[in-house]
Amino acid sequence: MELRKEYFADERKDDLKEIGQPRLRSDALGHVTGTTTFFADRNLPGLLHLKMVRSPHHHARIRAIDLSEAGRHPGVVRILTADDVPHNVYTILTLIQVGPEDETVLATDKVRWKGEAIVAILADSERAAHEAAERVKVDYEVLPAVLSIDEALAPGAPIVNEYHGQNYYRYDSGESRKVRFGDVEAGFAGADHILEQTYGSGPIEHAPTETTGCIVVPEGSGRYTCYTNTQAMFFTLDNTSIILQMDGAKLHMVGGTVGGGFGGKVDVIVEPIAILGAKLTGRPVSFIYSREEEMQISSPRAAEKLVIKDGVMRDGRIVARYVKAYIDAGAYSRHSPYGAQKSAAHFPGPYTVPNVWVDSHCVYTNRTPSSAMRGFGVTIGDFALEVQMDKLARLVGMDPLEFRFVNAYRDGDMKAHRQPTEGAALIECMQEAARASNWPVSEKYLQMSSARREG
Amino acid sequence: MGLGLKTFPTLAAAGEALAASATARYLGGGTLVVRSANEGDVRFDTYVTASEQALTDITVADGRATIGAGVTMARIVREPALGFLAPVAKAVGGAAIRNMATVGGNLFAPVPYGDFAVALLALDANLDIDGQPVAASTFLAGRDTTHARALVRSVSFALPVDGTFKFAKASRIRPKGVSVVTIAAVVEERAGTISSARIAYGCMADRPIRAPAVEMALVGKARTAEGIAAALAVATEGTTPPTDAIASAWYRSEVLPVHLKRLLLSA
Amino acid sequence: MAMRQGRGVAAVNYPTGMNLGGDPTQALVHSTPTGNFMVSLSSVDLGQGMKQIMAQICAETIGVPTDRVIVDTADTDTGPHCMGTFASRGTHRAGNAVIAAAREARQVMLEVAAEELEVNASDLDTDGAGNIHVRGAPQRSISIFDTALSAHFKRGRSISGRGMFLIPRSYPDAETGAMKPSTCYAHACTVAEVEVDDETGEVNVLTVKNIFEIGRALNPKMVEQQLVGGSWMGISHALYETTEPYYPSREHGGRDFNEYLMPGPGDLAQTEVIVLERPAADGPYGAKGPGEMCANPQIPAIANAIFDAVGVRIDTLPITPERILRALKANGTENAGLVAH
Amino acid sequence: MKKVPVQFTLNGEDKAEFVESGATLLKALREKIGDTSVKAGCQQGTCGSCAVIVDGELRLSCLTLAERCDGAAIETTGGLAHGEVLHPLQRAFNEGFATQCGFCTPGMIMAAKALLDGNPQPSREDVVEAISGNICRCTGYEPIIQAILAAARANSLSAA
Repeated sequence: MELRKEYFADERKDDLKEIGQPRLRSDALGHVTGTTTFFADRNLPGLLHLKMVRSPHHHARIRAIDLSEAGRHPGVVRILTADDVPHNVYTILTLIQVGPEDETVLATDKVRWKGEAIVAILADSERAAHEAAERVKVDYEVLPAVLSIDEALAPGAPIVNEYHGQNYYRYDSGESRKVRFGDVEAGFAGADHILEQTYGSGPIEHAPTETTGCIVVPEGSGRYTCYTNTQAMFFTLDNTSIILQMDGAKLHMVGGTVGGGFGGKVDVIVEPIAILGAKLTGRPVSFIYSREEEMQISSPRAAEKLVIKDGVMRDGRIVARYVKAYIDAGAYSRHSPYGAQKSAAHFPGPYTVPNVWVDSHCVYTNRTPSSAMRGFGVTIGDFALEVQMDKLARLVGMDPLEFRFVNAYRDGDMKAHRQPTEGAALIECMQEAARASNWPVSEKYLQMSSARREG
Repeated sequence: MGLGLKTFPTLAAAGEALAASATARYLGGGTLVVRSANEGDVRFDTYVTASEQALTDITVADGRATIGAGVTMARIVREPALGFLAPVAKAVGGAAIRNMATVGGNLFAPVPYGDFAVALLALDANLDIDGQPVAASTFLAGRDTTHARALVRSVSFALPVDGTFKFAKASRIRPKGVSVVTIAAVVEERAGTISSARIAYGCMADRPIRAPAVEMALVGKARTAEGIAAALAVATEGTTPPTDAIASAWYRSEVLPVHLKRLLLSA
Repeated sequence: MAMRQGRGVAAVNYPTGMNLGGDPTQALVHSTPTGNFMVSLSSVDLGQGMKQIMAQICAETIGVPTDRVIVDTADTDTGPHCMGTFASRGTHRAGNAVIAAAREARQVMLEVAAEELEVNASDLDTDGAGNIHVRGAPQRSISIFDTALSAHFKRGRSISGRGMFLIPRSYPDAETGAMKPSTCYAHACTVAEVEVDDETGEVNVLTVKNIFEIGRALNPKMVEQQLVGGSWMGISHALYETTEPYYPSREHGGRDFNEYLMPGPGDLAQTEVIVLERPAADGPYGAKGPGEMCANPQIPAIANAIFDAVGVRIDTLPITPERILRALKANGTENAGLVAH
Repeated sequence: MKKVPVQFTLNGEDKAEFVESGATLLKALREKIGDTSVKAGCQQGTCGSCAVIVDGELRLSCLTLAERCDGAAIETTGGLAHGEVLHPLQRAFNEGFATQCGFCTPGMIMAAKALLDGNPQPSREDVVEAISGNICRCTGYEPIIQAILAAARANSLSAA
């Protein structure tokens, strides 16, 4: 890695003693000696193993659940159902007033995605839990499923999630988070070229080497210590407190050393049910996702569909940008309404465009609920935007890098969401990229500055 | 109920134990069956294994090689007399898996695994099952039915003439990746033309298969771009490639002739 | 067969912190009797090195070496609230909270030292090596060790501080979308070179040159870790990753690390990382959040490079060999085309 | 559940335990003996986080039955350092910033040790091959490859 100190040198004092120093990581010694304690690195006498029975269907009504055989199976200590969960219908962003509550901790009358949790087996051994899970009998009435954004938004589509009443999240702004800036139709009318393209992506998994999980210990004090690899300690504590209707003072979350997160460990999924198990059995409980659960059950990055329509002038200026973004939330909200909103704020990218229209939709389908991942709300949008930029450059016959210089945002430029640009550095990154890759760029672009416009 | 391990001194005794219990599974290197147990497969409760010496023997004599079913991929890589098979064994898993995965297990490995079995098929290997020779092709055809619970003691094959054995595995990930397509070939040439050819594919059906149309089309031709053209044209004949997480059936069919061409024309 | 080469570029920005703010983090700092400093947090280290960076930030602010700072984090019984580690917020939000707490603790420390040295606290400075001295008169000094002992056992002072950082929540206007999503943005530009096998659609990423502007590299080696790892993940997203290869079909989803594809150690591009620093006005020592942004620009840069190499546009992620081959077989018309009208 | 006695050496120390028949070496090490340097990343044989060295060979403890290790010599990253003196690989991973979350690190170091034990001066290609069964999601592998090469160089210096 190379630090190029000559850029923005006048905005920075480089006289710090600890900051800027390449100190060894204090935690690395534990990592290389295998002594770092991850949540699962503890042995507890009497530990129970929690195994979830999951839906084999994308969408089905549950007619009946028969636990009689599973309950009698040797080694089974308790089976948890929705009836055991005090506040079974929840949503994770309740704490920041994003509703409605739309997801069941354990399914009641319906399952809305293949893999949805129905009952939790607590057993003395993993083997016994697996054996008992095979003996749970669920009677399903399979319902028509909606598996894509287009299917979900088609007229007459089956409703995925009744708590929403329609297959998209309803913002205060309506069916999408909107950004309206300038007059996009006038922009298109005056443009030399118009280019409309559609982009897409499949769901992506965080795939941390350590799977999501927790170990809960009921303490003599009546409290519950939960060793967890959550990315957000109090978020987990507070949501657990709501779901279990348990005073937060009874909960003690211990974590902070996580085997990779990438956004995959911000959903509060394993802790509430494991703590409930510990409460109802009085024994320590371990609920750790198998690798297959991590890959297919834990929330992925959402699949997205983006339609971008741009008006561009012969000289390379983008004069209008219209974006319709669709985030495939799967069956439940989790963090997706937030992600779609973040996506709306991100457009039109790091470029100054006078006329912008954005509609960002959070769409429900009968799929694994998606949620946060590294680059949440932005990664797929950036892919679409930057491929679009390349196409636009070729459309007007410009070099793709020079085309970006023409449109790059600078300090003081008004963004589409009506905040003035501050601290921009896109131009300098591109200047350095041109230098590092021997990409020929006209001198006038190399003289540009993010801090001020020429002339 | 839990799991248990029973170790027997001979394969025959292990076979009796397996025959006596529908919930017993033979344990070779563990890469398939222990994984199943870890993942919650409760259809079996007993591992059965045998410590018979022949399972780990390698004999190379009189132009023939016999490899015990318990021989690991790593042993094959290290065995000087089987140098031509080293690239095949190295194509299986990473370093740790190669120290565990066995020749016998590979014969049972479901698609997209089982690269070594592809080579055995091209080598026209015979399997020792209960002391009876069974052609690899026969075994593979009956792998899910007549031979589903077969215990393989060893595999044996005639050593190919130097330079006639070729192997290629296309995968998405390097150096350790699961197969898109795997091709093994034994191609003999005489006076500039192909005198005999045995071609086997992995991942072009639900188990390793031979490519008889290709073999026929190669005999009598030169091993040149023009010479193999007719064979490439029938490369996918008789194949029913799977679609899985690695590649679609369409993609496998499209790239098979490309990889076959590259393999056949390689030095 | 032909291996065809191409080059592509992409430039991006990325907001630091939770979208629309409203995401507080607190920190507490106190000294031990012998002048070591404890930072209490509930922020989570996912592997990015939060504990080390908070120690360096606290050390810089107090004026001690980093190895005299201990970070105790992610125990809800002892650490004050943090919204969590996500949205590139850890360093920015928790770092600011630690600075605020450390400043308060430093002030008490200087007051105690001032009483011992019989000077005004405002005339004192730290040397970063464990001592406090009168500014301009380094011989008039007291060690932080002695200062802490004095605070504890003689003067009855708690060398401690409380820090809180909150960017007030912004509520988007329903009609216009006027809002304040973030207070600072990191930037990046990536140039990627690829080689495409036009018979199989396979792509080798030959080089990626990444330029990242991240406000301030608080620990350059740790920044490098994040950026190099992120660049790899960007390549992985571009060409390999999905839980559902045939989306929207739910069939054939990967269940393990053999089926869920990511580049292996034999697939690595020659990777260059260059860092620029334009300090953020509200960043801890100017830092912005680099952790997410660093995995984004490679994706479109590679997509653009593939077009440059073989003339097909793949507008759906991941850009698999199959998608490229299908486009090549359709003579480059799949997805493509510049639909000018 | 039937328990069987198992005896082996772990990092040179004698261990004797009763384990459940059919239990994996991973479970025996972590739950019976308390060596939690061995990580359960997948229990499928696809991530390498549980890699240990058994009688000189790298193995996945998640797919190895404990009772088949009777009499074996087992090495784990947990026993690699001598007091405060780190193994050259541990030093190289630490100083080379080759760990981030640290979860893959013990298995990665075992894979590297198995390589260097048999091939003290590996090429980059040898290193890539040796760690190819070990997944790291944080680093992008390059720092790990560099650390292993650095450890090999340090070994050759100390041997000289």
